[in-house]
Amino acid sequence: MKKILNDPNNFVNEMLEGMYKAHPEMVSSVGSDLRCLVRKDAPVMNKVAIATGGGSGHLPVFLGYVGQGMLDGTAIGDVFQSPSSDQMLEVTKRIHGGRGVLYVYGNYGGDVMNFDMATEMASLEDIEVRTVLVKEDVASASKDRADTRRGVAGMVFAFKIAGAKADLGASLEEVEAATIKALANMRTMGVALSPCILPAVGRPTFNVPDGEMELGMGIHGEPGVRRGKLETADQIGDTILETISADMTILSGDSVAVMVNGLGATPPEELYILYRRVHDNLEQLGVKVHKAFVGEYATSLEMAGASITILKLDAELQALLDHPAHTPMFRV
Amino acid sequence: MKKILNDPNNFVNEMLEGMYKAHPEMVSSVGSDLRCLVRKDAPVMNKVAIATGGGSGHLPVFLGYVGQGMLDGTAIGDVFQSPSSDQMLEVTKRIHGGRGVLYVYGNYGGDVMNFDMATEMASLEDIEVRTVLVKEDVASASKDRADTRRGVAGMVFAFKIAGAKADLGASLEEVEAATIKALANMRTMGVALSPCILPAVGRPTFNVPDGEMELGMGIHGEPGVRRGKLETADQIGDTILETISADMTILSGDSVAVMVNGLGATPPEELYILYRRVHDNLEQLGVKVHKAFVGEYATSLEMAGASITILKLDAELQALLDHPAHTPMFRV
Amino acid sequence: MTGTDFQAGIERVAKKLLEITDVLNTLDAAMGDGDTGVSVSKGAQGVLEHVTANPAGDDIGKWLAGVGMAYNRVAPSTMGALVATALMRAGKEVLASSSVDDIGLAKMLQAANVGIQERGKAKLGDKTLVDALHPAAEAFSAAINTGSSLEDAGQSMLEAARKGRDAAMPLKSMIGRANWVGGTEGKLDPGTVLVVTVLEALMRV
Amino acid sequence: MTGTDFQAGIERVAKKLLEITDVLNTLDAAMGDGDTGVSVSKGAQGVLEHVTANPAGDDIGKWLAGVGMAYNRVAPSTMGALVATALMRAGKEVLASSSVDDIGLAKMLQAANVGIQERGKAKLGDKTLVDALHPAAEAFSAAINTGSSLEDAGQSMLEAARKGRDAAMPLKSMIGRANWVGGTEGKLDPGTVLVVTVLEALMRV
Ligand SMILES: Nc1ncnc2c1ncn2[C@@H]1O[C@H](COP(=O)(O)OP(=O)(O)O)[C@@H](O)[C@H]1O
Ligand SMILES: Nc1ncnc2c1ncn2[C@@H]1O[C@H](COP(=O)(O)OP(=O)(O)O)[C@@H](O)[C@H]1O
Ligand SMILES: [Mg+2]
Ligand SMILES: [Mg+2]
Ligand SMILES: [Mg+2]
Ligand SMILES: [Mg+2]
Repeated sequence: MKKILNDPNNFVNEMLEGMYKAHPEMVSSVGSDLRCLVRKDAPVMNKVAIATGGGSGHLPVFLGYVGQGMLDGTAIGDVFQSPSSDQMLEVTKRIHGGRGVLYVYGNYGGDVMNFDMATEMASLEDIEVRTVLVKEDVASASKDRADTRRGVAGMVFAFKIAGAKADLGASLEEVEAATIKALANMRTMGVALSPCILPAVGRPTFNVPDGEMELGMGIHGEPGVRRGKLETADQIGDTILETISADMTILSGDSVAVMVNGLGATPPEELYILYRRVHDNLEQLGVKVHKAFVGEYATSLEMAGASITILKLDAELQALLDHPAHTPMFRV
Repeated sequence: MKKILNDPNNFVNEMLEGMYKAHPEMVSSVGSDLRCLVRKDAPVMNKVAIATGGGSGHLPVFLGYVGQGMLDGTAIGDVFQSPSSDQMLEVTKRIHGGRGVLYVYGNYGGDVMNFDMATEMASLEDIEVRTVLVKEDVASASKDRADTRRGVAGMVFAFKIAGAKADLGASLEEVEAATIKALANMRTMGVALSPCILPAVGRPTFNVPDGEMELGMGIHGEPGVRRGKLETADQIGDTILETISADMTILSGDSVAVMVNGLGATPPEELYILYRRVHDNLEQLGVKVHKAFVGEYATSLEMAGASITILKLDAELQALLDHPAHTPMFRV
Repeated sequence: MTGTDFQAGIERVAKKLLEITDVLNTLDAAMGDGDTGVSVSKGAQGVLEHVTANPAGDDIGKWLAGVGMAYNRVAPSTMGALVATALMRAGKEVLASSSVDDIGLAKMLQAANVGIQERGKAKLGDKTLVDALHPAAEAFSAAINTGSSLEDAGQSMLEAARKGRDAAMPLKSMIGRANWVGGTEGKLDPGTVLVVTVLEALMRV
Repeated sequence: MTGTDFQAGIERVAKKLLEITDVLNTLDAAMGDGDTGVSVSKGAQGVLEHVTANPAGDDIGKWLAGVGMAYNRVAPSTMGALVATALMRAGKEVLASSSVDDIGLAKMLQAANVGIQERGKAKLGDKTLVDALHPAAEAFSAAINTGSSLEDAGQSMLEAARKGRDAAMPLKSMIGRANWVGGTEGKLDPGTVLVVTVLEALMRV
């Protein structure tokens, strides 16, 4: 194991302690529960609050995006494990600024069940909660089962859109609608080249042999659409873009945002090589890239690989994407 | 090899193409030589220009820091190889805004020789060039041979300080003096847990066995001070901070900036665990952390490991560190 | 049944679960991520601590809901949400009651069953703990409603749970993490084993 | 010697270097990063293309400086900077000249030697190409200055270079990448081998 750790059982809590110490001006915990992390200035009154949550191991997701113009708070669990509904409720109560709370998170069983429980409990406290599930991973299910798809890096775009809309003073319905629109116009697909190692486990929970890749593999090792020989960057970019545009119409004249996201161990150099091809392909289709995001936005510990997300923009989404944001690990 | 690549020989050029396509509003090349990358708005007239350069494979170093408030331009070579003096000269000519150019780069043989040649050629073109070498890696040589030390992640702080001072309209002498002051107050030390693979070579050029670490190893695999069993995050943090404070006095009441830098494959979670310890130790010494930088700032492809940089701040350095910067991969 | 009886039952279940954590881990490793036992042991331990600090009293319903939330707090994720939901829904049936009769017990088991299905959205045949729990709850209600003794109704319940567990074995996992993993056919689902164990502990088998 | 002679000499050197790239790589692999041959072959090829497109003319000095810059452009890094410096400094000695006599040649070799030492800051005994080049330049100058023929002076030069190369073999590398690698004692430094090869090619050995 190639990890800089103390007791693996303290991985999440010590990481959190580091975060609070590094960004004291931006984030704080709800009471003494480090796993409930909110904006320092929460609750922001008269603003719809945006909350998310899920397992640890995906930094900057989720904690890195808590701040002005993005998330108001998040509850996080052990590595790749849901937090409890209690924790979600605590975050919800703390960030509620009187205009309701929007839950935006990835479509994973444990997370959904716990957020649903938190929603029920919040309603007992007279806090209106709505939920938008992120499920933009085209590789995780066919189009007719699109409702069962997973949420991956597109989550970050969803946080950005929801956070900006809320920051502009929109109502809960309006924030929800903008986020739903963003998700309807967004698709992601990834490729994994190596597994990651859970600190408490100490060895990979799945495997990708050297020289092979798994196209469409999920960020916890969920199987993808094809295991095979490692292809070139251009082939990978072509396949992913083809799969995405078979699932969502992208037309000449469209304006898009592109995210080429590293899963952890893949260097930025390779992400730029991948972006190059995606950019060229889009240009050939007559599609304009309004903004490119190349880097690590949603990771799986030290997994090697990358994902590509395309978000089609209309005037509203473009303005929301460009709206300022200031968080520990993201800045517009 | 776990890499997303096309022809390994095109690694650098395709990465560059990706960068220009992703950040067209921020950077452009000098003529058709992609390896000479400058601010889109170069030359900025009546401002001292800051230039750097060196081998590829260290993103965000160097390209990611070209932009407002940091670097005016950079010449880069093949992976871990110096660019040519010609290229450095081209960058120098293009960014010169009439008030001289400061070269700020790491103390590596090939880079020094080529920058020195470029300096001689620039003087023939009546461009005044001064040089500040970054050599803050305490592990690379003993204090009595401090002049032979390597430059590593502290480079980023040096770019920031030089760039801010120049942005504020200072003269070449003043920018040089501020940068020299920053370097006198800065030390770095790192630990490597796994090697990296040069794309054109296809296998590691050095090795760190599983479960071992090399304390003080350089970012190209230069040997460090001790190879041994992988220690805990707290032990690593303690050792590095002790080594740094044995080399540079850090006193109660001092204010510092801290950078915990990932070398490539080490996840942000682990960097925060390391930061936690460094923060606590500094606090115990009565030292205030003015600002913490936790993330990937200077990498070695997919090497696992991290480095810690301490920069002691006076009022001037603190203001320069906080001065706005806006580049493709860094934002203040 | 009084609060004391309920607390004793919960403690029996928790202790029994602690004994089978290795079995659950092994079963889950073959078709999921190998952590069912880890998570269940965290939950069971948390429950034991919770009930020691908060013994059952006059309001069985509220107390049970508290036990569920305690489980979810220490062991969230899928199983934690399902257990908490089951206990809260069962508790809701007997809010403010200090004792529960056999009909009440049947209603509680059905409420837990329905709650888990609403929460987890798993259908019969998806190869989850529902495949054991649903027939068990049905059998127990049917027996109680037709006048069987608690003992007899419990036996039918256990039989139904075991049959459900075994009937799910040849199936393919359709939901949860096991859904990602190939080759689940022919393997025992840890959730069904857990249900049988819980019911056995309640029945002191 | 005229520009044509210089061009012929440069071409002989470049072709000879292309023949020993594998040897250089192997030597560098044992004590550096294994790329001396890669870099030298890039440089030699670039030089051959450059001199074909830009044949030597009336200004030998300027022409040589151009060849040096061409080498540095295609193969920068350590060796590229050293080669470029050597050729530019040698050229500076004969700027605007269309022919060079023996004393001029000695001055050129000395200028290259001094330039490389100024550029690279390696001292004698640091186990670099300086250990071969320095004694060679000294021997050549001494011979020419005491009236030896070009042929005889060249022979002393070659002998001194070979002796320098061999004398450096038992030493420990003190500078450059080889300085990072342990166990360099007893191994041939690729840079010294390169110097001997260059001088041999100039002498048509
Ligand atoms: N949606 C669901 N509804 C009911 N039971 C489920 C559901 N998803 C999973 N399960 C049950 O949970 C068990 C796995 O539990 P556990 O290992 O704790 O969860 P995880 O999948 O989060 O690792 C499975 O054997 C299955 O019986
Ligand atoms: N500072 C220096 N001065 C003179 N020669 C040097 C210096 N550094 C390295 N060398 C020579 O360069 C050779 C290695 O060249 P090469 O492999 O191209 O360089 P790199 O170290 O950049 O890989 C060494 O064998 C040595 O003779
Ligand atoms: Mg990483
Ligand atoms: Mg990385
Ligand atoms: Mg499991
Ligand atoms: Mg070499």
